[in-house]
Amino acid sequence: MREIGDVILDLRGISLSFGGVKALTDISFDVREHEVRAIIGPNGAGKSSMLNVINGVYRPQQGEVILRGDHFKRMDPYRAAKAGIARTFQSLALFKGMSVIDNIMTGRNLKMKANLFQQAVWWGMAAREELAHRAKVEEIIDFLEIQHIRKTPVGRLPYGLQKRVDLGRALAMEPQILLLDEPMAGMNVEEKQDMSRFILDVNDQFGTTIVLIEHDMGVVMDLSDRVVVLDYGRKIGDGSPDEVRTNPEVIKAYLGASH
Amino acid sequence: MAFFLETLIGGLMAGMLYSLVALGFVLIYKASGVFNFAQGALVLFAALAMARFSEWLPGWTGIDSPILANIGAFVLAGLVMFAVAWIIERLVLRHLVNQEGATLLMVTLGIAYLLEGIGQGFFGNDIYKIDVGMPKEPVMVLENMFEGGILINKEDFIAALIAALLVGALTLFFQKTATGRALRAVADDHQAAQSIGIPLNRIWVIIWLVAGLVALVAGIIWGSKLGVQFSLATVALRALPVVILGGLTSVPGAIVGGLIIGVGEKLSEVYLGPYVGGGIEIWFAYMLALVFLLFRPQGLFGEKIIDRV
Amino acid sequence: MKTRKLMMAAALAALLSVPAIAAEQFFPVLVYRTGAYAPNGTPWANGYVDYLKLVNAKGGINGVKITFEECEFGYATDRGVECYERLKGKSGGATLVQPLSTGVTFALTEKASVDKIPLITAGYGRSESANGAVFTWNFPLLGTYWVGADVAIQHIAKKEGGFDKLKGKKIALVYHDSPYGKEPIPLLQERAKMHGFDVMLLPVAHPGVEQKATWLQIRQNKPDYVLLWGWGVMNSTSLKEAQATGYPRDKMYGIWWAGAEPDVKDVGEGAKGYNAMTLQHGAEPNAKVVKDTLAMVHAKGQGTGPKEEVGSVLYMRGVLSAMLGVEGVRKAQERYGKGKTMTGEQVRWGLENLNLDQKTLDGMGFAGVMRPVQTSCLDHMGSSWVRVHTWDGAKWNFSSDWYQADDKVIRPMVMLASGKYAEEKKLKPRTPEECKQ
Amino acid sequence: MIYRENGQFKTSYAADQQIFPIAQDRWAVLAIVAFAFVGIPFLVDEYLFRAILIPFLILALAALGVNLLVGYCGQITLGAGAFMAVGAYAAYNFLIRIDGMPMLAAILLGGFVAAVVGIVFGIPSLRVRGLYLAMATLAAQFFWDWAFLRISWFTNNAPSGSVSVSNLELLGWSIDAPIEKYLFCLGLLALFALLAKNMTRSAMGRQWMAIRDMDVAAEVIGIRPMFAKLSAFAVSSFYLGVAGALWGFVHLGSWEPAAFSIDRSFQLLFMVIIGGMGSIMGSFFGAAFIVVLPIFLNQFLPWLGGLVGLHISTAGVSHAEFMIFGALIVFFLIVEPHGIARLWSTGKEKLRLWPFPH
Repeated sequence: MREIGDVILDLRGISLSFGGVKALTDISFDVREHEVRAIIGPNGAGKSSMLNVINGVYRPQQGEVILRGDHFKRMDPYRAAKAGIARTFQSLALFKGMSVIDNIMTGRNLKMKANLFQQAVWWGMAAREELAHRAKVEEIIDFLEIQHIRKTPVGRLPYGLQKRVDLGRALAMEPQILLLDEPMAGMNVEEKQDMSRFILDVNDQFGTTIVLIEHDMGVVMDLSDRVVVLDYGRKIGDGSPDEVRTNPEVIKAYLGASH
Repeated sequence: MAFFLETLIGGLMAGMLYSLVALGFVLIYKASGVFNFAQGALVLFAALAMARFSEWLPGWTGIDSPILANIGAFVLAGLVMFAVAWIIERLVLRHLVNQEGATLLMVTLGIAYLLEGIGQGFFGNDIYKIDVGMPKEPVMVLENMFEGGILINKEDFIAALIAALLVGALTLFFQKTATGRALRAVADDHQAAQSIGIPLNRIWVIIWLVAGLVALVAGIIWGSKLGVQFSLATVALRALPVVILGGLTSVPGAIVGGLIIGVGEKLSEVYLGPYVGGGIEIWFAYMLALVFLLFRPQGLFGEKIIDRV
Repeated sequence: MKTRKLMMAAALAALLSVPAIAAEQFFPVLVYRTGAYAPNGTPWANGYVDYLKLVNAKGGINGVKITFEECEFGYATDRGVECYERLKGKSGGATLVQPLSTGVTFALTEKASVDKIPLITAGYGRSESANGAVFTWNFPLLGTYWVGADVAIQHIAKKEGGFDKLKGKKIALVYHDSPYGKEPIPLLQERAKMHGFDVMLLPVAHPGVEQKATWLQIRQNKPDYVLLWGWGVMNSTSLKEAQATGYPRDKMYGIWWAGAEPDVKDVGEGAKGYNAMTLQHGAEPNAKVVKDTLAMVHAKGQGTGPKEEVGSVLYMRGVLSAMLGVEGVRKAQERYGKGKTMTGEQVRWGLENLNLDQKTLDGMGFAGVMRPVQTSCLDHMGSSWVRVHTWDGAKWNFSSDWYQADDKVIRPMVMLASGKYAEEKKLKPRTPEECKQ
Repeated sequence: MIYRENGQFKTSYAADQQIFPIAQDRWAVLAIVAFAFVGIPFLVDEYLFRAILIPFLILALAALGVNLLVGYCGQITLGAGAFMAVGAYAAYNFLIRIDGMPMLAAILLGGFVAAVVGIVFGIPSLRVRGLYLAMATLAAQFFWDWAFLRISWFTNNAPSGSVSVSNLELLGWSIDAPIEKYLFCLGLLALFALLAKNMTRSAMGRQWMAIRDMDVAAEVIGIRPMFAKLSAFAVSSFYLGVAGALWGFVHLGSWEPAAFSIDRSFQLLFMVIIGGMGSIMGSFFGAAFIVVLPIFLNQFLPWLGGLVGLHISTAGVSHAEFMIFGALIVFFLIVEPHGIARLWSTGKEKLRLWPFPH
C-alpha cells in the first residue's frame, strides 16, 4: 500500500510574470512521493500557472524546479514528460478529431520506438508495438470504464466523459507525478464521485504522486494529504487540510473572494 | 545618391498602393475574422464596373462630359459593390458563422472565382481603360541639388496621396461615427458586441461594403495605371506580404507594412537583382515579411498571440 | 408501327450518311478567351475562325468543308494539353494544331510526332524547330524569335548608320519571364559578340503588371534601345512605365507579339513613337481578304468577334495562321487527291512543300499583307521577312522597308540547338534522301 | 441489409487495427483497386487515359501529400506547387547528370530532395502558424518559381528554361503508351497511399493529429512539435516531389516552372478541402472532383445550351465554368465543411443502419 515517501518535487522561489503582470511571486513548496498534494485558491490566484511552471509550459523568471534532486532553471514540456510528469487540463485539451483510443494512444508516444519507415510499411517492430500498446491502452479504458465509447471521436463526447479521457491520456504515460487541473470542474455530484474514486485508485494502485487543483473544498479536504493555498500569486498557506482550514489568512482570502 | 532617392521614393509610392489593397484585407479580417482572398477579385470587379459604366453611361444617358460620366460610373460601381457585399453576407457569411479560419479562407477563394467569372462574363474580358485624368508624364524635382534632378512619377504621387486620404478618412470613420464604434466593438469581441445589441449581419454588410469601396478606389487607381483586365486580380498577391508584415488586424500596420515592403522590394530589385539575374522582387517581399514574422509572429502591429492552457 | 420504325431508321441512315458524302477537314482550335492573356488571345482566335469560315463560304478546300471546334485553355499548359488530347481524335482526326502558346508548344512537340499531327507555330515556339530534319512535325512558319531579334538588331544598326556603330551601345531586353521571353537571348548574345554591344537582361514576372523596379534600372543604366518581349498586359504596362520614367518610346522595339492594338490602345498618346517588328503583316483594314471576310462572313451575321476588330494586327495574325494551315491542306490535296479529307501525315507533306508565290497570295487577297513563303523538308520556316511598324497614337503605320533575317547568323544556331535536342532525345535527323519520299 | 457488420466479431486487436475493419469495405476497396489495374485498361480510350486518368492519379498523389500536412498535421500550405517543382527539377537533374540513373530512382530521389527542401521551408512553422504560416509557404512558392527560371544550372542550361524528358524506362519496361503510363502511376499511387494510411494510423500519424488538434497538450504528453511538424513537412514534400516528378516526366514530358505555379498550389488545397481534410480517401475524391469538373462543364454546358437552343461561346463557357466552380466551392463549404469524405462516411453510416432507421 501507499506510504508517503521523500520529497520528489521541490519548487523554490518561483516568480512568473507576463509583460508587467505578476502571476506568481516567490512561491516555494514541495511534493512528497505518493502523496496527494492540492493547490487551492480563489480565481486568478495563479494555480494553473503553477502547474504550467512545473511541466514547463511557462518559464518562470526566477526560481527553480528540483525534480528528484535534479535542478532545473527552466523545465521544458518534453523533458518533463520524459521525467514522468503527466497532466490533465482545466479547459479540455483533448485531440478533438481523434477517437478515444487514439487520444489515449498518444500518451504512449514516448514509449514507442519504431521509426517512420517501419511505421509506413507497418511491419516488424511497428506492428508489434501498436499491438502491445493497444493492449495497455485497453487496460486503461477498462479501468476508467469507457469501453463503450472507445471508437468515438472525442469531440462528440459529453463533458464528463471527455474529462475521463483526458485522465486516461495522462495515465497512459504511466506517470510518476500526475498534475490534475480541476478534474471535477463542471461535473455533477455523481460524476464527481466517480472521478474522486479514479483519482484515489490511481494513487493507491499505482502509487502515483498527484498534484491537484480543485475548487470543491469538500473534495480537496477528502482527497489530499497536504494543501497549498495561493492568493494573487502569493502563497498564503501550506499544510494538512486541517491546518489550512484554520489558517486566518486563508479564511480572509476566501471570505474576501466570496464578497 | 539621386538614384537611390529616386528608388526610395518609387518604393514608398508603390508601397502606398499596396497598402490600399492591403487595407481591404485588414478591414474584413478585423471585423469578421475572414481572411479575404477575394480582395483581388473585388478590386478587379470594381474596376471592371467602373471602366465599363464610364464607357456605357454616355451612350445610355447622352452625358457628354467625361467628368460627369466618371462620377456617374463611380456611383453606379459603388452601388454594385453594395449589392456584392449584401449578397455575400446573405448567401455566404450568414451560413458560416463560427466556422474555422481555414474554411472561411476557402470560401473566399470560391467567392473570388465567382466574382472573376461574373465580372468577366458580364463586363467583358478585354483590356479597358479608366481615365480619371491622372497625369502620366513624370516631373523632375530638386534639379539644382542633383544633376538631372529626381524623377517623381506624378501619377503614383497622386495615387499615394489618395491612399493616404482614404486611410485618414477610414480612421475618422472608425473613431468618430457610431457605425465605426460598432465595427470596432465587433472586431474586439463578436459575442459581446452581439449581446449589447449590435446586429452582426448588418455590420458584416457594412464592412464588406467598406472593403468593396476601398477595392473600388484601389481598382480605379490601379486600373488607371495598368488598364483594367484580368491580371488586376493578382495585385492581391503583392499585397499579402504587406498584410502579414503589418499584422492582420491593424490599419496603421497595413500602411507601415506597405511602405516597408514597397521600399524593400524596389531597393532589392535595383541593387541586388542585377547580381542574381533580376526578377527577385516578389519573393523578396515575401522573404522580408517572413523574416519579420520570425521575430514577431503576429506581425508588426498585430495583437500578441498568447497560448492559454 | 413497323413502317414508322423503318422510316426513322432510313432517316437516321440518311442523316448519318450525309457527312460521309461531303468530305470534311477538322481543325481543332485552341484558344484563350479568358484569363490574363485574353485581350491578346481573343482577336487571334476570332481571325483564325473567321478565316476558316471564309474558306467555307468560298466553297471549302476544293470542295472539302472545314469543320472546327474551339477549346478554351486559358494559356495554361496542362489545360492546353487536355484540349489537344480531347480534340485530336474528333471528327475523323485533327488536321493540325496551332496552340498560340510557347508552353503548350513545348509540351506538344513530342506528343504531336507520336500522333502524327503537324504543329504550326507561326511566329512563336522553339526557334530551333525551323530545322525540319529534327523537328519533323513543327512548323514555325514565317519566322521565329531569333528572326525577330535578328531583324531588330539589323534595324537598330541601320538607324545608327551601320553595324560598326553598335560598338559600345547598350541594348536592354525587357522580357516575359518564361520560355517565350527567353527565346531571343541566345541570338542577342551572339550578335552582341559580333558587334560589341552590351545586352542588359531585365526579366518581368508573370503576368507583368509590376515593372517599377525594371524601369528604374533602365533609367539608371540609360540603355540606347529597349527591346520588349512581352505578352498580354505586360506590354501596355511597359509602355506606361516607360512614359512614367521618361524613356523615349521611339527607342523601344517590340517583338510582333508586343506590337498590336491591345498593347497600346489604353496607353494611347503615351505610346506614340513605339515600334514593333511585324510578322510580315501589320494592321490591314484595306486588304482584300479583310473585305471578303466582312462581306462573306460578317455581313451574314456569322462573324466570330466584333466587326471593328477585323483587320487589326492580332486578328490578321490569326487569319494568316489559318491561311497557312489551309494552304497546307490544299497542297496536300494536290498530291493525295483533290476533294478528299487529308490525314495529319499528308498535311505535313503539304506544309513541307508550301510554295505560295506573290501571285497566289495576291489572288487570295493578301496583296500587300505578306510576301512569298516556300518551305521544304529541311526548312520549316519558309520565310523570314519582317517589317517595322510604329504607333502614331491612333494606329500602326509601317515605318521601314522589308528586312530578312541573316541566315549566316541564325542557321548555325538552329543547327547547333536542334542537334543538341536530337542528341538528348536520341532522334536520328532525316536525311535529304528521306525527304524525297 | 447488405452493408452490415453484424456478426463480424473481432477476436484480436490486430484485427481491429486493420485499415478497413469492416469486411465489406475491405472487399469493395480490393475490388476497386483490382478493377483499376485489370479492368480499366481494357475499357478506356486514349483520351481518358491522357487527359483525365493520368492527371487524376498524379494529382491525387500530390493531394495526398498536401492532406498529410494540412489535414493531418494542421499546417496550412499555399506552396505545394513549389515542392512539386523541386521534385520535378531535382529528378530531371538526377536523370540527365548521372549516367545510367534509372528513372524510378530519379523520381524517388527527386522526392527526397523535395523532402529536404520541405524541411527547410517548414522551419517557420515552429514559430508562426495559421494564416501567417500560409504566407511563409507562399514565399517558398515564389522563390522556387523564380529559381527555376533564373538559375540555369537547374535546367541544364536550356536557353528557354524549359526541360523535357523522354524514353522513360523501368527495369527494361519502356513506358510509352498511355496505358503503361497509367499503370505506372497507378502502381506508385497505390503503394504510396498504403504507406500514407499506415503512417496515419500509427504513432507518427497520432503525433501529427495531436499537434493539429491541440499543440500545447501534445507537447505536454511528450510530443516534440519540432519533430512532428518537420516530419509532416518532409513526408508531405516527399509525396509532392514524387508527384511533381511524375507530372513532369510522365504527364507533360516537357515542362516549364509555370506548370507548378501558384495556381497549382491553390488547386491542390482545393482538392484537400473539398475532398476532406484528414482523410486519405478524401484526397482521391478531391482530386477526381477538381480534375473532372472543369472538363465536364466544358463539354456539358454547350450541350445544355444546345438543348434550349442557345449557343454558348467558348468564352461564355469558360466564364460559366469559373462561376460554377466558385459556387460549388462555396456551396460545399456551407453544406459540408468536412468535404466529400464526410458525406461519404455519413452515407455509409446511413447504409449500415438501413433499412432500419436506428
